Amino acid sequence: MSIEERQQEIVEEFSVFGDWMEKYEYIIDLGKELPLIDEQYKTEDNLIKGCQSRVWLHADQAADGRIQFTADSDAIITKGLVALVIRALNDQTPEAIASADLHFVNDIGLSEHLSPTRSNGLASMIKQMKLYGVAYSVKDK
Amino acid sequence: MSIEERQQEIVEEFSVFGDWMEKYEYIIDLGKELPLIDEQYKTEDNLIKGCQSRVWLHADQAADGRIQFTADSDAIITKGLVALVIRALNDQTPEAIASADLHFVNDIGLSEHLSPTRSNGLASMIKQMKLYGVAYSVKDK
Amino acid sequence: MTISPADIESIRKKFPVLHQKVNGRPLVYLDNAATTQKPLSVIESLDHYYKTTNANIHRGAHHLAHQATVMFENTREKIRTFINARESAEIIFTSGTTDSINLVAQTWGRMNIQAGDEILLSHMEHHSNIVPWQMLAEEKGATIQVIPVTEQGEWQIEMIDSLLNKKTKLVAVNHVSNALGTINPVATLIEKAHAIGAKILIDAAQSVAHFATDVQKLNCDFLCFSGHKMYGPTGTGVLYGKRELLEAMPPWRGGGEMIKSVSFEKTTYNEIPHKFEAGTPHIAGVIALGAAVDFIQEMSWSEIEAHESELLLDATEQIQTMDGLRIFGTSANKTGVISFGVEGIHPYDIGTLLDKQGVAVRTGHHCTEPLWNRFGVPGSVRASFAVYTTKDEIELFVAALNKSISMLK
Amino acid sequence: MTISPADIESIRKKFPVLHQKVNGRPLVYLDNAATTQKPLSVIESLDHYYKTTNANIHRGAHHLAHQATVMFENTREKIRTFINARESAEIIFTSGTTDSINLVAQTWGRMNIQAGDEILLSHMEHHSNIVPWQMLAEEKGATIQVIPVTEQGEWQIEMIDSLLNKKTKLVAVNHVSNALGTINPVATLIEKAHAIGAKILIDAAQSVAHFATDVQKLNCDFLCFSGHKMYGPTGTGVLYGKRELLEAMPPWRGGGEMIKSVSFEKTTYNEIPHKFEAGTPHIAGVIALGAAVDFIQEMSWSEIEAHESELLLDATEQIQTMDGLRIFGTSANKTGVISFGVEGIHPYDIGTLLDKQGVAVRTGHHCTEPLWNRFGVPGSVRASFAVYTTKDEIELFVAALNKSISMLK
Ligand SMILES: Cc1ncc(COP(=O)(O)O)c(C=O)c1O
Ligand SMILES: Cc1ncc(COP(=O)(O)O)c(C=O)c1O
Repeated sequence: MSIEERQQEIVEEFSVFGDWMEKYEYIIDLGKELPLIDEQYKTEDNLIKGCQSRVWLHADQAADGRIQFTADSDAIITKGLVALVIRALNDQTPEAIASADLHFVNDIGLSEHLSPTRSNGLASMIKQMKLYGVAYSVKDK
Repeated sequence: MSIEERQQEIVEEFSVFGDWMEKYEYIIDLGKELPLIDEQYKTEDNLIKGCQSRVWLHADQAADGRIQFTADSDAIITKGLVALVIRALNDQTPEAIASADLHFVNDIGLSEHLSPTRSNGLASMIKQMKLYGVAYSVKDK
Repeated sequence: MTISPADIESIRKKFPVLHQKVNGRPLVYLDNAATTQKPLSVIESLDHYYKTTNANIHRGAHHLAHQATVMFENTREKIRTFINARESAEIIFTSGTTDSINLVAQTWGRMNIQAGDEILLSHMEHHSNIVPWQMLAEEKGATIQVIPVTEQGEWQIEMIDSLLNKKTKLVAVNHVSNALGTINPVATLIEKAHAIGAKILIDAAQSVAHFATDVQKLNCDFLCFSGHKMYGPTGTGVLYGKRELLEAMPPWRGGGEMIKSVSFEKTTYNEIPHKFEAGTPHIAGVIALGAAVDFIQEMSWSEIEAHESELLLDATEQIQTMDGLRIFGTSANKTGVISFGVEGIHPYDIGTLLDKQGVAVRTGHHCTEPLWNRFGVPGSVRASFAVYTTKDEIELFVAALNKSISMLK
Repeated sequence: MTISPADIESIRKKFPVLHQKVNGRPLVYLDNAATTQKPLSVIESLDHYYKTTNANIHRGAHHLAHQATVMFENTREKIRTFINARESAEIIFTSGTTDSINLVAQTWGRMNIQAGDEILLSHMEHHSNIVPWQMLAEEKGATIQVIPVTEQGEWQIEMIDSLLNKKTKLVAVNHVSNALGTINPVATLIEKAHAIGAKILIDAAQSVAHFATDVQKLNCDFLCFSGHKMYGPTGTGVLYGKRELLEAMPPWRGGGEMIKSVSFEKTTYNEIPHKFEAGTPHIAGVIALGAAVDFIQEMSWSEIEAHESELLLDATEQIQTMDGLRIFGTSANKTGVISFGVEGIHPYDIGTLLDKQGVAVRTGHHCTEPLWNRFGVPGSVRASFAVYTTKDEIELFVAALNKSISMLK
C-alpha cells in the first residue's frame, strides 16, 4: 500500500467516530499498542524534545531499501499519534517518505497536534522522519 | 486686595471672552507687557526648566515683609500666564502665598497649562513661588 | 464573607470570552495563573482610547497628547494606591514581571553585586525570577543560594537563617508560587533579609490579583507584577521600588523620555519614574490597566479571598481522593491553584483530554523546572481559579478529570 | 499614481479618532511622526482577541492557547513578508524601537564592542538611537563618531569615507529622520560599512509606514521599528536581525520562554526568536500589529508615497513663503514631515495656538536635541502626515498657522 492509500485508510477509520472522545479513545488504544522501541535506541540522540512530551524515534533500512521506524513517547496520546504516522510511513522507500504529504492528520481533525506550538514533539518527529527519507535516498545513490 | 479678590478680578476679566482665540490674544498681550526680569536675575539658579519653554523667577521681600516677584519666559504664552499668576500673588504676605489656592487658572479654563505634563514650567513656577512663601514665613519667625 | 452565586454571575457577564463553547462543550477556563481574562471595562478602555484619544504622551502640547498623558499618569496613581506605595514616582511601568525583574538585575544588580556575593532565591521560583539572577551571578562571579522546599510545597523555614549571611546581597522570591499556589511568608523573610543588610525583591505576579498588597507594610525593596495576570492587558507590568534605591540605580534602556538632556558630549538622565521608561510606553495598555485596578477594587478583598479559597477547598476535596492522584502543594496557605499528577499518566494526556471536554488547564513545568526536579516529576496538571470561576465549573472540571483518567488508565 | 480624494475619504472612515472636534474645531491630526492613529481593523483585532481568544501562548495544550499562539505566530510571518526577511525566526518582537535598539546594544554591543572601538551615528539621530550607544561606549571605553548634517538636513556624504575606519565596529542610523523627514541614503552607507567590516543597524521607526522596506535588498544587519508608528498598537516593536548574528548574541532578558531548560546548575537557552522573547509578550498587541500590516498592504506603496509627497509639496509651498518662517530639512528626499520655526516666536506658542484651532502638531526637540544644537535653535514646530491626511487638512493647518503667527508677531 502506498502512503496515500494508508492515509485514506486512516481517514476512513476515523470517519466512524461520532465525537472527540471516541477519536481519542482510539488514539489512546493505538498508543497502548505501539511496539516499544528497543531500549538501546532510547538514547539522547534519538530523542525529539517537545516542551511537554518527549518522543524517541529510531530508523532502520531493510535490505530492500525501505525504512522501518520504531518510536516511543512518554505521553500516550502523543504515542498514539506517533503510531498513526508510523503506520503511514513505515516500510516505504526513502524517496516516498521524503516527499510524502501527510494530509491525514489534518483530515481527521488533529492538525493542532502538528503545530510546532503544541510542544508535543510530533511535528519535529515528522520532520525527522522525512530527513531520514532524504538521507537514505541520497545514500542509496 | 487679597489673593482671592485678585483671582476673582481675573476670572471676571476672562468672562467677557467669547472664544479661545480671544482669551489667548489677551494672554499674549499680557506676555508682551510683563516687566522683564532684571537681567542679573536671569541665572541658571532662577531657571525653572520645562521641557518646552523656560521660566525665570526671582523673588524679593519688601520692607513690609511682602514678596515681590519678577519673571520671564522664552515663550510668550507662558509669559502671559506667568503674568497672571504674578498679578495674583505679588505683594502679598509670605503666609498668604504659601497657603494660596490658585483656582483662577482652572476657572478661566486654562488648567491644562498647570498639568506637569504640559512641560511649560508654569506648574513648577507656582510650586516655586509657594516655596518662597514658606521660606520667607519661616525666616520671619 | 463570600460572593453570592448571583454576584459571580454578574461578574461573569463582564467577561465575554467565558461565554463560548470549546470543542462543543462550554468553556471552563482554569488557566488563570497563566493569564486572566479581561472584563469589558478593560477591553472598552482600550477601544475608547484608540477611538477617541490616541496620542503620544508627555511631550505633546496638543489636546489629545494632554488627555493621553493625564490618563496614563492616572493609572500610575491608581497603582500607587493599589499597592500603597508612598508616591507615584516609585511606580515604573514595564512590559511585564519578567521585564521588571530584569530591570532590577541589570541595574541595581550590576551596580551592587560583586564577586563572592550571594543571591538567595527559593526552589519554587518562576524561571523569570531565576534566569536573570543566574545571568547576573555568572557575569559577576556571585553565587545563587536556594531556599529548599518541603514535601508540602513550602519554604523550609528553618533553613533560612543559615542561608542568610553577610555575603547575601539580595533575596528574590515570589509571594505566591505559580506552580503550587503556596502563599509564602514573605513578611518574615523581608525582615530577616533586612536584618543582615540585604535587599529583597518580591515577585508578586501571582498575588496582586488575589489578596491585598501593601508595600509599605511589607517593607520590601522591590515588587514586580504583570498586568495580564490581574485582569489587565498584555504587555503591561509594574516595578515598584523604594525611591532611594531607584534614584541610585543607573538607567537600563536608553532613549527618549528617560533623559533630561542629550548631547554627544554629555547626556543627563531624567528623574524617576521617567528615568526607567525609555521610549514610547504601552500607553493604551497602561490606561486599561487602570480599568483593571478599578475592576478589582469594586470588589472587596475579603470577598475575593473567601470565594477563591472556597473553590480551592471544593476542588481539593473532590480530586484528592482520586486513585493515584497526587496534589503538589498542600500548604494551608494557598491561593486558588491546584497542581497535580496521576500515577502512570503523563500530564499532557490529561490536559489534552480535559481540553476536548472544554476544560482549559495548563500542563507541563509551568516555568518552574527546578521545582519539578525536586519533586522528581517532569511537571503537573495545573488548574487555577479567578474571581469569575464558579462551583459549577469545578464540578465540570472534576467530572472531565474523572473521565480523562478512566480513559487513560 | 496618487490616491483619489474619494479613496482617502474611505480610508478616513476607518479611523474613528479623526472624526471629532478639538477645542470646538474639527481635529486636524498632524502629529503622525509621534504616533499614527489606528484603523478599526486594528482596534477590532484587539477587541476580538480579548473577547474570544485571550490565553497565554506557546506553552499551553488547550484550545485557546493554541489559537492565540497561531495568531501570534501569524503576525511574525506577516512581518517577515512585510520587510522581506529570509525567515520568520529573524523577527523578534519587542516593546518598541527603543527596546529593540537597547537589545542590540546590550547583547551584540556588549559582546563585540571593546575599548578603542568606534560607533558611528549621525547628527540627526533620535535619542533612542544615541543614548543606548553612549551608555555602551561609556561602559566599554569606545567612542561615538558622528556623521555631520548639512544646512539642508542631509548627511554630509563626503565625510563618510573618512569617518569609517578599521576601528568602526557598528554604524547605527535612521532611515528617515523623525525631526526633518529626510530619507537618508542608507543603502550606500550599508555597503560602505560592510566594506570595512562593520555591522549596521537601521532605525526604521519613521520609514516602515511610508515606503517599502526590504532587508535582504538593503542587506542591513539589524532593523528596528515600532508598531505604534505604523498604524499598530502601542507596546509593540520589532527587531530584525540576521540569523547568524542573532544566534551568536547572548540573551538579554532572562525568564520564561527564552530557555530550553533551567536548573540551578545549568540553564540552556532557546533558539531564536524565542531566546530574545522572555516572559509573556504583548500577545494582543502583536496580533493586532498583523492587522496593521494588512491595512498597509491593502494599499500600494506607490499610492501611499505619491499621496504623502503631494501633501508635503502642497504644505511646503504654502508655508515656505511666510514671513520669517524657516523650514528645517529641505532635502529633495523626504517623507511627509515639515519641521519649521518662525523668527522671534517660540515653537511652543505656535503649537499652543494651533491646538486651540484644532490642529495637533508637535513642538520642541522631538528627541533629537543634538540636531537642534547644530541648527542653533531649541527645537521646531513639526507637522507630519499619514496616509489619511487630506489636502483640506493642509489648508486648515496653513490658515491656522497664519492666524497664529499674526497673533504672536
Ligand atoms: C527615528 C526614531 N527612532 C526611534 C524612535 C523611538 O520609538 P519608540 O518611542 O516607539 O521606542 C522614534 C520615535 O519617537 C523615532 O522617530
Ligand atoms: C510567579 C511568576 N513570576 C513571573 C512570571 C512572569 O510573568 P510575565 O510572563 O508576565 O513576565 C509569572 C508568570 O508566568 C509568574 O507566575
